[in-house]
Amino acid sequence: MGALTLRGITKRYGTVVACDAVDLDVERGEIHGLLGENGAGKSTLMRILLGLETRDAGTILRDGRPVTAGSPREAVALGIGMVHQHFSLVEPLTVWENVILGDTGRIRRSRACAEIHEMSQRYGLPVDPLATVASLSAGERQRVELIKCLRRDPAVLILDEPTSVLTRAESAELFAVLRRVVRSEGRAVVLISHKLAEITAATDRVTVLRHGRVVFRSATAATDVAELARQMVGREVADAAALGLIPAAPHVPEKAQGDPALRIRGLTAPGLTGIDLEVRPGEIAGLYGAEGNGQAQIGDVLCGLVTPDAGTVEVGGVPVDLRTPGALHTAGLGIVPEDRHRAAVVPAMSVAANLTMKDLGTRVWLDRRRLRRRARELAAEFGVVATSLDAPLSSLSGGNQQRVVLARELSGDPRVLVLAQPTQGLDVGAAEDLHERLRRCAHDGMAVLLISTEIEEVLGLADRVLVIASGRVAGELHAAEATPEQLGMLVGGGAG
Amino acid sequence: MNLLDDLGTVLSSSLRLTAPLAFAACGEYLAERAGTLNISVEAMMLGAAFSSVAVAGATGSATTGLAAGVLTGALIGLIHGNLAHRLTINTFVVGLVLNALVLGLTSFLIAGATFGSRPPQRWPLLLLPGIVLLTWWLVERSRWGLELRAVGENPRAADMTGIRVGLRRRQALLWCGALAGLGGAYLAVGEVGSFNQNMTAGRGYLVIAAVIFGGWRLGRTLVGCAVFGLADALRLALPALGVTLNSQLLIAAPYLLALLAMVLFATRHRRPRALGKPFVRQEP
Amino acid sequence: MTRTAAWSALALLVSAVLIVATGGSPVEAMQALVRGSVADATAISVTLLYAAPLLLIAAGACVSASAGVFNIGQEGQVLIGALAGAAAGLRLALPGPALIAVVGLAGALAAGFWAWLSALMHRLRGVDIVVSTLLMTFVAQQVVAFAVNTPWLLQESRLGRATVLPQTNKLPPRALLGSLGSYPGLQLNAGLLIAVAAAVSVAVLLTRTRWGFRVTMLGLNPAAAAHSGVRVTVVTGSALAISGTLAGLAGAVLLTSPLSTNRLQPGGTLGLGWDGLLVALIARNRPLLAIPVALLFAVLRSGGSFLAATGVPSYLADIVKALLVLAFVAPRVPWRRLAVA
Amino acid sequence: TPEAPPGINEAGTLPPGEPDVNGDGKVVIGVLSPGDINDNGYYESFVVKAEAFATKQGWQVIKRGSVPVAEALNAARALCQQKVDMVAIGAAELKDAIPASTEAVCQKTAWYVPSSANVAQTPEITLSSDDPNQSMLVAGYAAGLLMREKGTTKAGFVSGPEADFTVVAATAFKAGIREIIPEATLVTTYAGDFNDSGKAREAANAQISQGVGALYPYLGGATDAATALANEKKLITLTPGTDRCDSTNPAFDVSVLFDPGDYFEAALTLFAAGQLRMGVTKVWQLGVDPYPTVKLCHGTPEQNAKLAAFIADIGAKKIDPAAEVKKLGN
Ligand SMILES: Nc1ncnc2c1ncn2[C@@H]1O[C@H](COP(=O)(O)OP(=O)(O)OP(=O)(O)O)[C@@H](O)[C@H]1O
Ligand SMILES: Nc1ncnc2c1ncn2[C@@H]1O[C@H](COP(=O)(O)OP(=O)(O)OP(=O)(O)O)[C@@H](O)[C@H]1O
Ligand SMILES: [Mg+2]
Ligand SMILES: [Mg+2]
Repeated sequence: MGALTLRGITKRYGTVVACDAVDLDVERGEIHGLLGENGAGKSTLMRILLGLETRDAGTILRDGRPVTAGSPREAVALGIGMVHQHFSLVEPLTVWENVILGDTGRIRRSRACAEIHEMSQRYGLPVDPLATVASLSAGERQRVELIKCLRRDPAVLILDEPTSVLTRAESAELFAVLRRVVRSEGRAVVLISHKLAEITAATDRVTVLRHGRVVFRSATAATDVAELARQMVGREVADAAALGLIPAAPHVPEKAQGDPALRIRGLTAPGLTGIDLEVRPGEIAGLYGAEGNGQAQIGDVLCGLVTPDAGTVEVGGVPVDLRTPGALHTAGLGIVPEDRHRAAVVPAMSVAANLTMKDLGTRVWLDRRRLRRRARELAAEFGVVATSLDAPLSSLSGGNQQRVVLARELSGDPRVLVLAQPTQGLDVGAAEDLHERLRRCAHDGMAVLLISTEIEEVLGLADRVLVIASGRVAGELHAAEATPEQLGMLVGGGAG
Repeated sequence: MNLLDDLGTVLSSSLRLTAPLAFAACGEYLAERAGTLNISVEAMMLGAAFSSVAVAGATGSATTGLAAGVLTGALIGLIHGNLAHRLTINTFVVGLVLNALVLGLTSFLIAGATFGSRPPQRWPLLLLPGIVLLTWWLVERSRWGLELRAVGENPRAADMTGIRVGLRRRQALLWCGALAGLGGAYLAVGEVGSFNQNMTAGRGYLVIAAVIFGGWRLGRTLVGCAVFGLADALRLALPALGVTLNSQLLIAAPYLLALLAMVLFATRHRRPRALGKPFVRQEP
Repeated sequence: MTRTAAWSALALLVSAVLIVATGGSPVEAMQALVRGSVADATAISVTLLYAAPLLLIAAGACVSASAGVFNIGQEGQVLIGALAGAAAGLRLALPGPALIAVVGLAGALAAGFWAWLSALMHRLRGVDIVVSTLLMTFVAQQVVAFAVNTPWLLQESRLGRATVLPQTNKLPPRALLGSLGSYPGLQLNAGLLIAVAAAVSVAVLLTRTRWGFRVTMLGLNPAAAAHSGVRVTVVTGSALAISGTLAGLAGAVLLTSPLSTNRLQPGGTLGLGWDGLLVALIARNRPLLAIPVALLFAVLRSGGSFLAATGVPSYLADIVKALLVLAFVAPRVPWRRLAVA
Repeated sequence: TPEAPPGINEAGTLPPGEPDVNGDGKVVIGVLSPGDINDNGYYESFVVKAEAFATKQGWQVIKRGSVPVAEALNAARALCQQKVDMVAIGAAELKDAIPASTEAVCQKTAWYVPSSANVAQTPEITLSSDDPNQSMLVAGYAAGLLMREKGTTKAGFVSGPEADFTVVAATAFKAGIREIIPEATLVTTYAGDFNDSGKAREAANAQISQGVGALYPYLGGATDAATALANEKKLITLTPGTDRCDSTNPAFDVSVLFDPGDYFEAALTLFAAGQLRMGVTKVWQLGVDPYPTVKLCHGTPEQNAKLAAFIADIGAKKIDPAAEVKKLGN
C-alpha cells in the first residue's frame, strides 16, 4: 500500500487541462521523481495535494485512506509536507521562530533552538537558529525550509524544483539528506526537477507528465537521461548541456572580435569588490560561481535595481549612467535576471503586456495593434504556452514565464545579452532550444554573458569562463582548457 | 502659583488625555502588526463611549459600563474583521463606512435618551500598565503573537505554514476593538462621566498617528500617545497659565509631530510588510 | 446581481426597522429617498451636482492607486483646493470666464502640490504615503480653519458691529461655474462635464498611453517597472500630484457649484473627499466604472439629504447610506470564499 | 390676539393666509439647525420650544439637526418641497439658506431667521436679533456679584473654537465682571470643539488649578461635563443660553438667557395670530423685552435687586453695553 496514491486527478483552468486523470503512486522509503515539460501540470498537482487548489475530479489516498486537504494546515495534519522555493519563510523573523511557526503550545525558545541544533546535526543541515532569515543565503534558507518541514514529521515530503538556486555541492548535500530521510526514517519523497542528471542520480522511480497526462513510469535504474528527455518533450534531445551532462567534446570557441561590447570596470557594490570584466561581440562568456558570491549582485546592478558605489559599465564603448532607470536597456543591454518574479515580470499583467513592456514605442499613445501582433509573434517563436495572450502572466507555469522573459529580452536585438540562471525552471526541450539560440546570437555578433551556478551549462556553452568568488573575479579560463576540477578549485578560492 | 504646581497640573492633565489614546493604541498596534491598518478605531472608541455611558447609567455601575464598552468595541472589531478578512471587502472601505455608521447610530440613539452625568471613575487607569505589558507579551512572546507577526509580514508564507491568516487578523481586530473600546469607555465613564455626540472627536485618527509615530514599536507608540496627550494638555492649560498661542497650530500639532517623526525616523522604521494588504489565497 | 439585491434588501430592512423604531414610515422614507434623488428635474440636478466632485475625486484616486501609491488624503486635498480657489476667487479682479478658470486652476495646483508633498516625503525620507496623506488631511483642516478665522486672510468681512463667522465671503457671481438650465429645472453644471471628461481622460490615459502603461506597471511591480526604465520617483510623484490635482479641482468645483454656499467653510467639503475615495475603491480603481458608482453615491447623498428634510433624523439618513454602501460592496465576494481563510 | 410687541418694525409684509401660508389646510413648521438638536442646550432648546408650541396649536414640525453649513441652501429647498408654511433657521451659521426664500419652491413660505451675525434683511424673511454684548455683559455682572461675595477675582471662560462670536462673548463677559470687581481677571481657553467633553474638562481643570472662582462653560455638548467638574470644586457656574436653574446634575448659579427658543416662540405666537411680518427685524432688548435676560439661581434679594437695576439701566439706555465692553473688556 503506497504512502500516497493519486487516482484520476483532473484539474481544468478554462479550456486548459492542467492535470488530466493523473495516477501516481509514491511508496514509503522511496524518492519519486516527477518530471515533465513546462506547463505539464506538476506544480498544479502538488498544489492540489497541499490544499492550495481544488481538484475537479479524482481521489487522493494516504496509506490507503481517501483524504482531501482543504488547506496547507490540513495537509500537514495528513502528513504531507512541502518545501517551497519561495514565500514560505517570514524574513523579519528568526530561524527558530520560522521553524516553530504553525506549531501549537507554549513558545520555548531554548527548546526550539536545541531541537534545530539537533536536527542540523542529524541531517547535516547547519543553520544558526538565532539568525534572522532575511540575512540568510538561498542555500541556508532552503535548509531552514527543510528543517521546518521535517520537524513536522511528514510521511510524504514534496520538493518542487528544490535545487534551482543551489550549488552543485549544496544539491549533493540535499540529496544525501533526502536519502537518509527515506532510508532510515521510512518517509516518501516526491522530487520535481528539470535537471535530469539529478533525477537519475537521486530518485528510485520516475513518473513523467506531458500535457497533464502521465506518459511514462519506470524504475530509475531501468531508464536513462536520454529516454527521460524523450518522454518529456516527445522528441530526441541531443544537447548534452541541456541534459545536465558535461559535454564530452569541449565546445569550440567562436572567434570573438573587436572591442568589448560590455565592459565593467571596478564595479563595487554591497557584496561586490572591484569587478572587472569584458565581453566581446560574438562570444559567450560564462560567469561561474557558487550561489552567494556576488552573481546576484551583478545581476541586480545590470538590472538597474542597485546603483553601484563605484565603477563603470560601458555598453558598446559608451559609459552608461546607472542611475537612470532603463539606461542599460536603452544602451542595448538585454537581461534575464535570476529572480524573475522580482524584477523581470509583472505577474498581474497580461502575457502580451509582459512580452512587450520594454518596447512600447516612443509616442504618447500606445499602438495596441502593433503590440499585440508583436506579442503573438514572440509567443509563437518561443513556444510560450498560454490560454490566451490576455491571461495574466501568473497563470502561466514557471517555465513558460521564463520563456516570456527570454522572448522579450531577445526580441530587442540587444548588443549585449546577460542571462542569469537562464535555464532554471526550463524543461530540457526548452533548455536545448535556448542554448541553440544563444549560440546563434553569438554567431551573429551578440555579446553574451552567462551567469550560472551550473557547471555543465557554463562548460557546454561558454567560450571563456570567469569565476567569481566572494564578490571578486577569482580567475579566467578558456572553455577548451577548463575542467570541472579547475573550476571547482577557483570557486573555492584556490589558485588563479 | 508656583512652577511646580503648574507642571503638576499639566502632567496630570496630559495623563488623563493620554490614557484613552494609550488603551486604544495598544489595540491598534496589535492590529497593525497583524497587517490591518484599522481606521475604524474611531468607530470602536465612539461606540464604546456611548454604550458604556448607557449601561453605566442603566445599571448604576461604572464597571459594568466599562465592560459594555469593551464588548461594543470588540463587536465593532468583529464586524470589521468579518467584512474585511472574510468577505474581503477593502479594509479602508470597511473602516470609513463603520466610522460613518457608528457616528450616525450613536448620534441617533442619544436623541431618545438622556443619561445625565456621573462622577468620573479613574481607577481603570490602573489597568493600563497591565494592558501594555499584556499586549507586549502577546505580540512578542506568545505563540499567537508570533503568528500575528508572521501574518502581518508575509501572509502567504504564514498560510503555507498552516496559519489561518484571516482568522488571526480577525482575532487581532477583536483585541483591537476591545482595547479601543476600553479607551473610549474610559474616556466616557472614567474621565467625562457622560456621553455627547461625537465625543471622541477624531481621537481614533490620533491613535493611528501614534502607532506610526512609534514606528510600529509598542514602547514608542505609547511615547507617541504621551506626546500627543502632552501637546493637548499644554494647549488647554497654557491660556490658564497666561500664555496664548495660535490655536489652529496647536490643534494640528499632534499630526505635525507625527509627520515630523516620520520624516526624521521613517527610514529607520519598518512597517509590517503586508500592512493594509488583503490576503486572498492564490498563485504561489 | 441577485446578491446585490439580497444585500440591499437586507440593508433596507435594517434601515426600515430603525425608522419604524423612531415612529417613522419606511415606505415614506423610501419615497423620500427616491424623490430627493431622481424623481424630478430638481432632484436629478442635485444628484448630478453631487456626482461631479465625487467623480473628480474618484478619478484622481484611480490614478494614484494604479501607480501603487495609496492616497487617502483626498478630504484634505479637496479642502486645500477649495481654499486656493476661494483665495483666487475673492482676491483677483478678473473678468468672469478668466476668473472661473483661475479659481479652478488655483484649486487644482494647490492641492496637487499638497499631495505631492507626500510623494516628496516618501522620496526623501521613505515616509509611508498612506499614512502621510492621512495625516496631511488633519493639517489641511487646521490650515483652512486658520485662514477663515484670520481677518487679514480670508475671513468674511465685518459689516457693522455684527459678529462674523469662521468662513470666507461668498465668491462673486462671475467666479461661479455656469450651468445649462437653471433651478428648479434640470441643471447641467459645467462641473459635471469637467468630471466626466476627467474620468474619461484618466481611463484613456491609463489604458491607452505609454505613461499609463508605466503607471500600471509601477503599481503592480515597482522593481520590474524600474528595470524596464520607469522613473519610479517621477511617476510616483506625478501620479500622486494628479490625484491631488483632481481632488483640488473637485474642491474648486464644489466651491463654485450651485449646490454649495459658494464660500469656504471649515466643514465645507461635506465629507465628499472620503466618499470620493470610497467611490474609487468600490469601482476597483477603474475610472469609467467610477462614473456609475459616483452617481450611486450622489443618489444616496441627495436622497439622504432629502430624507432628512422630511423629518427623519439626519443621522438615520447617514445610517441608511452607510448600510447601502456596504450592501453594494459585499456581494462582490463569492460565497465559497466565506468558507476559507 | 396679542399686541405686536414693541421693537417690531410695522413696515413689513404679512404673508397671506398666515399661519397656513401655502393654503393647504394644515400648518407645517420646518426647522433647520446647524448643531445637534439633542445637545441639551442651545440648539435643542430652539427645537423643543417650537415643538411644544406647535403641538399646542395642532401644527406639524419637521426638524433637521446637524445641517452642514455648506448644505444650508440645499436643505432649505428640500424643506420647502415638504410644503412647509414656515422655514425657521436655528442660527445665523445657516444664513446661506436665505436665498432659497426668493425661489419658486419656497414661494409660499414664511421665513424666520435669528441673527446676531451679519445677515442682511430681505423682504422674504423676518429677522430676530439680539446684542450678545448685552447678555454677556450682564452675565459677567451677575458672575461678578457672586464672585465678590465669594471673595474671588479670577474667572474662567471655556469655549469651543476661537471664533469671532466666542471672542466677543468672552470680552463682554469680562467687562461685566469688572463692573463689579475692577481688578478681576478672566482666563479664556478655546478647547477647539464645542462638543469635546474630555478636552473641555481639561481646559476647565487647568483654569481651576489656577484658582478661578467662577467658570463659564460657553459650550455645546460639552457644557455638562465641564460644569460637573466646576460643581465638584464649588465654582460659580453660568449657562450658555438657556434657563437651567432647576438642574441639579450639573448645577448652575446663573442662567444666562438668550435662548433662541424663546425668541422663536414669540415669533410663532405672532405667526399663529397671523401677524408675523416678513421684511422686518425684531431686535430683542435686554431690560425691555422678557429676553434676553440673566437670572441668579440662588441670589440673595440684595444681589437680585442689583442685577435687576443693572438690567433696567441697560434697557433704559442709561448704560451703553458696547461702550462698557470697550472700556472694560481688555
Ligand atoms: N491559475 C491558473 N489559471 C489558468 N491556468 C493555469 C493556472 N495555473 C496553472 N495554469 C495552467 O496549467 C498548466 C499547468 O501548469 P503547472 O504550473 O502545473 O505546470 P508545471 O508542470 O509546474 O510547469 P513548469 O515546469 O513550467 O513549472 C499550465 O498550462 C498553466 O498555464
Ligand atoms: N527573542 C525572544 N523571543 C521570544 N521569546 C523570548 C526571546 N528571548 C527570550 N524569550 C522568552 O524568555 C523566556 C526564557 O527564554 P529561554 O530561551 O531561556 O527558554 P525557556 O522558554 O525558559 O525554556 P524552558 O521552558 O525549557 O526553560 C522564554 O519564555 C522565552 O519565550
Ligand atoms: Mg511548476
Ligand atoms: Mg400649509
